[in-house]
Amino acid sequence: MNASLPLQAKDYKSSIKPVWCPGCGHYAVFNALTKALAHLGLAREEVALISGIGCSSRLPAYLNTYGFHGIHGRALPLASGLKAARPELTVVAAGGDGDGFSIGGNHFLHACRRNMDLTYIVMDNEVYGMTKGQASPTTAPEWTQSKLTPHGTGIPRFRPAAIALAAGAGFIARGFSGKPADLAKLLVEAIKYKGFAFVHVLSPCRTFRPEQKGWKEQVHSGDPELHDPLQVTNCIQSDDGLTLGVLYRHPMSVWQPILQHPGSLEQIE
Amino acid sequence: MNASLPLQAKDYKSSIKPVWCPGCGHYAVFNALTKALAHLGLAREEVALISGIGCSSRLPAYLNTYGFHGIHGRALPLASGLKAARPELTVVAAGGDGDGFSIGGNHFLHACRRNMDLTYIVMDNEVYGMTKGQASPTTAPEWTQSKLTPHGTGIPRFRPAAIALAAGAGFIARGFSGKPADLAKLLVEAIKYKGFAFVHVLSPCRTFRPEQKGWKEQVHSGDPELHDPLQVTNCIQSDDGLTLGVLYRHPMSVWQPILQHPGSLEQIE
Amino acid sequence: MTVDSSTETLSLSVAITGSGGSGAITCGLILLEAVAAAGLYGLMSRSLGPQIRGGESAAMLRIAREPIDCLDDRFDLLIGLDWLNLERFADELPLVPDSLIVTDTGKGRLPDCLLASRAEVLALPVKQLADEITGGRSNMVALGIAAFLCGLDLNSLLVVTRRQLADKGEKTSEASALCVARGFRAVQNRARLFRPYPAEDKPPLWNISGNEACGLGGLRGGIRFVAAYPITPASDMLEWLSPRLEEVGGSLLQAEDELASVNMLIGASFGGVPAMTATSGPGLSLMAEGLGLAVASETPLVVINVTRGGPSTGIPTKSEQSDLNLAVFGMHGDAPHLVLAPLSIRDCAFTTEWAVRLAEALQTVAIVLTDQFLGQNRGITDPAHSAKFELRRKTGLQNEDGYRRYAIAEDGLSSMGIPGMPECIYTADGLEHDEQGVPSNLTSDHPAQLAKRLHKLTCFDYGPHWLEIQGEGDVCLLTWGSTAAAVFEAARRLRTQRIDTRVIALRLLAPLQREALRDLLRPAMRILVVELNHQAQCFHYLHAQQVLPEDAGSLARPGPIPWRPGEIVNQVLESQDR
Amino acid sequence: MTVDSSTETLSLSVAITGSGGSGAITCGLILLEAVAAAGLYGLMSRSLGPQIRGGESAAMLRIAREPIDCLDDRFDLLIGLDWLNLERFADELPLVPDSLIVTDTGKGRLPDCLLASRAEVLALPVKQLADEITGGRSNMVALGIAAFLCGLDLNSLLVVTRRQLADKGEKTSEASALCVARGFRAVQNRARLFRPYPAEDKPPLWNISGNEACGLGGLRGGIRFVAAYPITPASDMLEWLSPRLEEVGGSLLQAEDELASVNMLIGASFGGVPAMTATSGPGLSLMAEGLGLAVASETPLVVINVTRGGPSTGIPTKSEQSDLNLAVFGMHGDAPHLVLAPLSIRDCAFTTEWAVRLAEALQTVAIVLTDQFLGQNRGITDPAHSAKFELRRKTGLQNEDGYRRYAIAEDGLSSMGIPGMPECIYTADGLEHDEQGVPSNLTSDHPAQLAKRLHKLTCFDYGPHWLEIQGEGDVCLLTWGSTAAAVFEAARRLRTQRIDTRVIALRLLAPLQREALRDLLRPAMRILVVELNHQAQCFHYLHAQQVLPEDAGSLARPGPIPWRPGEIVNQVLESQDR
Ligand SMILES: Cc1ncc(C[n+]2csc(CCOP(=O)(O)OP(=O)(O)O)c2C)c(N)n1
Ligand SMILES: Cc1ncc(C[n+]2csc(CCOP(=O)(O)OP(=O)(O)O)c2C)c(N)n1
Ligand code: SF4
Ligand code: SF4
Ligand SMILES: [Mg+2]
Ligand SMILES: [Mg+2]
Repeated sequence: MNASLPLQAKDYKSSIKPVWCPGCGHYAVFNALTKALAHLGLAREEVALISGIGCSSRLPAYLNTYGFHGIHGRALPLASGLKAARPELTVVAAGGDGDGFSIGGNHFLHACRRNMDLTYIVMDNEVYGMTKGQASPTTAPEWTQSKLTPHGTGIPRFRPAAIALAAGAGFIARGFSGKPADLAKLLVEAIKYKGFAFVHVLSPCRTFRPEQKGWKEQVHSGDPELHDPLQVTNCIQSDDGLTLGVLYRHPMSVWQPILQHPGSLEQIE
Repeated sequence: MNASLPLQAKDYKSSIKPVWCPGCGHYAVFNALTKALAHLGLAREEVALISGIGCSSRLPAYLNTYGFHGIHGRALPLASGLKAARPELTVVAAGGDGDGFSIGGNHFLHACRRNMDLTYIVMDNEVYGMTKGQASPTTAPEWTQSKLTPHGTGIPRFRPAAIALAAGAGFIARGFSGKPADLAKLLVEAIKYKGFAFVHVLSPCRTFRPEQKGWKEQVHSGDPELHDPLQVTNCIQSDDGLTLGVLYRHPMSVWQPILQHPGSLEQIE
Repeated sequence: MTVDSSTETLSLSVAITGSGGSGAITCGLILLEAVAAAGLYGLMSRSLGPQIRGGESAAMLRIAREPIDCLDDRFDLLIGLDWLNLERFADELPLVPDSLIVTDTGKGRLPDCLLASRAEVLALPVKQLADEITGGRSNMVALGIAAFLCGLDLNSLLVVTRRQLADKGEKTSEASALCVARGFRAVQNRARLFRPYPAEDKPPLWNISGNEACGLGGLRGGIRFVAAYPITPASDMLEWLSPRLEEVGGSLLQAEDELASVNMLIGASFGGVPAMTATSGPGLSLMAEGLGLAVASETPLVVINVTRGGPSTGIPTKSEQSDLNLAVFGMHGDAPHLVLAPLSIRDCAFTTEWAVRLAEALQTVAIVLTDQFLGQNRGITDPAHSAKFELRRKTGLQNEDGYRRYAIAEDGLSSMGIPGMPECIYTADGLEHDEQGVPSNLTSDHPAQLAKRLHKLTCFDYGPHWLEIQGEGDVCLLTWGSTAAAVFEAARRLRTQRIDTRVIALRLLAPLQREALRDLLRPAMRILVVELNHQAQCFHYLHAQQVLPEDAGSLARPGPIPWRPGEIVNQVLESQDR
Repeated sequence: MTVDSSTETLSLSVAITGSGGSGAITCGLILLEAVAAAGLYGLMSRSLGPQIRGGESAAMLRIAREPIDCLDDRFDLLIGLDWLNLERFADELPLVPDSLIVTDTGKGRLPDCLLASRAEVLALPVKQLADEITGGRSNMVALGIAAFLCGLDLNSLLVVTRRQLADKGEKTSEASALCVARGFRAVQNRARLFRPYPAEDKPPLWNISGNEACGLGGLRGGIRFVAAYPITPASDMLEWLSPRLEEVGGSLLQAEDELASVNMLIGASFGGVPAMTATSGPGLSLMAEGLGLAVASETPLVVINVTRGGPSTGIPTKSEQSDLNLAVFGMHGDAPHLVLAPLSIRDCAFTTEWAVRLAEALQTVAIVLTDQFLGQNRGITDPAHSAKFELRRKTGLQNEDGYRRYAIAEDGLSSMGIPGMPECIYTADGLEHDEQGVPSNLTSDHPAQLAKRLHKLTCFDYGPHWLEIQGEGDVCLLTWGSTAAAVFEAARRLRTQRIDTRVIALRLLAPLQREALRDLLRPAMRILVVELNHQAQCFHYLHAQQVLPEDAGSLARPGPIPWRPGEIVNQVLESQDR
């Protein structure tokens, strides 16, 4: 491959065959991401895709960029460490709703606050796919299909956008794997945004939540992009969770370590 | 002591001398809590005070009720396990801003969502007192007195009330150790509330944040108690963090495990 | 082809494989149930491809007239519903020239790796037979074929098939029954590979997985609270427990992570309710700090660790015994506690029940090390009855001179106050404390409390359950946990080869019964420690405790495939030659 | 009273105590600096009451003409600014009839526990002397008294006092100087307890804590990224590092917890930047899962564990060596990695520098076990220069046939791709993988990768640094980490009693240099393993690795007080008698 030719979406794909079930929403997220990277014309070696554990978190190996398939719930700290050490790289973290909002909830909070220049994609299927169908924080309280919670969880859903906003994220968007072209555009915006960009993607689990094929009819676009946190708060607060598009974008000061021109060690000793 | 006489605040105090510095705000929280317990007339053996690690988390041993001084950041799960197993007890979790919002952030999120009938008191001094003065999530970004972050953290503060609301808490109040009588009242309300009641207490650290004595002049009361999440959201979003009182109270369905009348084990085998 | 030539255990091993959607596992599960109905013992293991769902799969069964707890070294019968991606399983499906391969005439050529075995091949029009029945499926025809060759009875097989498929609707179950009968008859002209004796008059056998047995043992031990976070291969234990806990008046809480779940257990147990969780390596790692708190505060709890291939995420769907180090040593500070390991699927119930009782009585943490092999495989076993231990937690005010939660007693056991008891109010603490529980860093309290927490475990009389022991001989095979079954069987085979072999299988790993074990090992000529991990963790642990002689040998290898009895026999024979 | 009768190390031990706000610690710190200025070696330890701030405190110093790294068994001089709550420290301040106690005539009667020692008592009007000077404070008078008795020179003491108090403003520093002079003169008529030789012509000594030395070693090793969560007694290392990292172009990130910090290190190191953190037991427990990921993905990183009393929250402000088990065994699965321990405050710099280089070169985790004693005490030591190791991480495309991140090489070391390098793009994984890094559960890949990760550590040539060894003899004291200093000194004392003693102090604990260590131990008659924990963790670990003979003995006891040399001498003598 001649590195000087612009790369196409397929050039960002590795030769490894995804383990995903046929019809899984994660395929479309994968495709949209490769399109976004191609659109941005990023060199593959300058991109790193960091994930946790879950079906969704299998993503990095399928990309032909640098990647780290870490441990459950810790994609964001791993990505943050990489970005702090190598600010010039494009660092994208990705994972599922269980990975990001259950075990990884604390890092989500603090990554939103810290506002490093990262993109975080959560492929939300409202279930733990990898471990065969338990309720996640975004699962509706009355969903009774998991044997672990046969009466439903009885716990109101976790609202990712509302939390991201309250925690201080400056870019919040929602995409849907059933609308891959729009999703690719959102991802382009997110990666371009200077700061922590959170992209919440509705990505159905064909196997454990077959009813999610209904999402196709339910998703809708929201108000024109809002910039005022107060307005957005109202909007997100009353949101049904199926509104697509950029929900919030606000320029914010980006945290990065103060990297000085290195002095000599001797002066310290 | 005759158990049939009503207990007074002092009866809830153990004989152990607090390790706190003279002038520490946590003394007043301790006193207010004993007053609240006395006011509620709770039997000491029916109350359990659960904490993590930090100056604030030393509280349980000073009370003459059951208590558990657990590990850093895990007061809420420990309290939740106790409450799930023993729903008839009055379970109060308490700790500091580091304990609750930094290492314990994930449990805070999920305890708000889960909405068990617990009270959670965070004594916020915007610093890690116990480990000698590092920045906590609620520390202002420009505070430069910690050698660990000599330029300040550069990270916007964590907003406990906004997060609690977004996460789904039904009772949110803010108290100040400088107004112990009001605080005792808030604690009574919180304990009486059926569900997860979060009480954010401004509790100055005399040693590492001497400037917090200024809080006395800065705190103020807010709008009359609001019940509509949207209104409250606006209010909390624009709040300066020094508004005292019950910020939000909303009746919500309380999560508790479905405890059946026990059947016999044989029928399972 | 002869019946049961390979072992003195009269057993037959059958594998059914197929690609995604072929139904090989369903076929295996019904066959296993039919085995049980025939009064035979059995074991079924399954192997899956990397796909999350619907990938190729293999059902691996072994049936026998005597109880069996491990797979054999070879398969006598392999039925392929198709041969796509069979290489994935080839290592797990050893064949010999004596074996029989059944292939579908419509599904093309056998893969070379199978042909290489020189096993006999029987081609049958499996799919064609199924297609002749409306709603018919190949896997049910295969079930009939397998059942005949296994010597099962058609009528009883049909009953089982209908029962197992009842919830799919009558149409499906009837079509299946027709297919089963057709498959059965398609091979009726052949010699059976196995001939069950007429079922004796014995209580019906159980069809149970180790995960279910652990759950049952937990309930019997008195567990009434579970908090957990899903993880392979432990989740199905939790799913089994959830409704059943409810039935006995307990509850299960799905936690946000393992840090939460272990601390929830501490809370519930502090509240007087026996508490347990199930997890696997990554979860156990996350629980380390919480477990240390339970040890220091003397709050009982039980963790079932269903070990998978490690380190890190490792191989989540495969078995290994590589979490022993973590289970024994994985807390900071000196934090003595209990570590146990069940020795078979059936023993999961006993060992867990015992673990719960010990944890309660000794006010400490018990970690039970099972693994994917024990946990997810199903066995047809003798019923596993409750051991009904008398062990209980000591609570309430016990002495006259006031309540001291951490009083130094001769047996190290002080009495726990339980919220609600007015006379023994205390604050539990992970800080070092004095007898009252008040934080202390005095030179005297720390050593005294450390000694208390160790002593209560070491001076306790564990009775005879800490090990299983079989045989006498110059060779002593020492093992633990899930490898025990293969070792027991290897020893039986060695004895038929006139090599007197003793087997010691440890159920209680910590505290190690040092003196007793040393005494047992003294006469042995050649000791080999058999386990399924890379760094010989148990072997080194036994050395750490100074129970092994200098020349003891180690038979350790990692997963993903469990030890097979013949492999152990070979290693023993080789080591004899040296 | 004689000078230096107790040991052949010509040293003097001084304690200054007082209640909250008395300034005992400031007094000690200035005295220590004055000791350095006089060209003497020194050590200062501090002990605090349970209060968060402002409680009673004790500064415990030892000064000597030769390098010293541990406290003595007794104090020669105890100065009490007052005697409130002295019982809290009584255990830590052993006195003998030879000792001298200085008490303030205005502060009442000596506590009985001190009188019991039958030490000489010198009553002086300390506070009165201080009050005569505007802004004068008792602790500065005490400083003068101590300095005279320690044989220091007044002028140089005044220079040091003024310099140390410069930031308090001129008034305070002048008042203090006046007090110091007054105290000095108040005892001038007495015999000095210690007489320094005239300072030789040697480079100025360093006044450094172990935590600072670890930080320095880290920077020298090449650490340019630190992520951490504060914890006692490690926080001050992080606070030392933060501004200095910046100066050398690196950065420090305060994480939300230890789960985050360890994963941040992995991210930075994956990015090619050497990364380190510091923590203590509870934090190390929380890092277990992340460390396993680093081992499995072969991503180098270093954790400095400043051990405190355990288990659980334990005794955060006191020292212990009880995290060895966790450090060596605390990950699930087979997860080999490096464990090191510095042998003195000064050695913290060397050991950490080495640890960083080894972790980088071997692409693994290095855990450095220091403790509260090494970390928070200050030593006056010879300068600790950089060892300037050549060891580097192997990166980039190394062979022609394409990039394989986890290629099986003879030395187990494959080359790391670093983001930005176009020719070696890969995905790091904690799932078991093949040579390319692709997840695999094949029977072949798992054992191969496990062997690779172990082999790279065991076949590496660590050179001579893995231990320090001194002396020859029938008695061999084997030790590790911070206890080494007391053992070295005990051995010197034993030799003066004609007991030939060899000391082996291990700096590299894992992988243990088994063969070399066995060879060294073969001739020893009587081996004793000395360490500061309850369960004799190192002793058992050495047995696990089969390096100890059956009859080796263990000298293990828990904190909170470190081993003292005389205590070891006594134990050795006792064990001889048996
Ligand atoms: C510490 C730890 N706990 C639990 C697990 C088991 N586990 C693996 S993936 C997963 C949840 C996956 O759900 P999600 O993140 O929503 O991803 P999905 O599979 O739905 O795409 C869990 C619980 C684990 N690997 N590590
Ligand atoms: C796992 C773990 N990490 C770190 C620590 C050290 N630590 C003890 S208390 C504390 C922070 C206390 O701050 P906060 O909760 O705000 O309480 P405060 O002392 O200010 O009242 C920390 C970091 C610990 N004990 N355990
Ligand atoms: S289980 Fe669900 S989330 Fe996982 S690969 Fe299958 S469809 Fe996708
Ligand atoms: S350090 Fe601060 S928070 Fe801690 S006891 Fe002192 S004043 Fe209170
Ligand atoms: Mg999901
Ligand atoms: Mg605080």
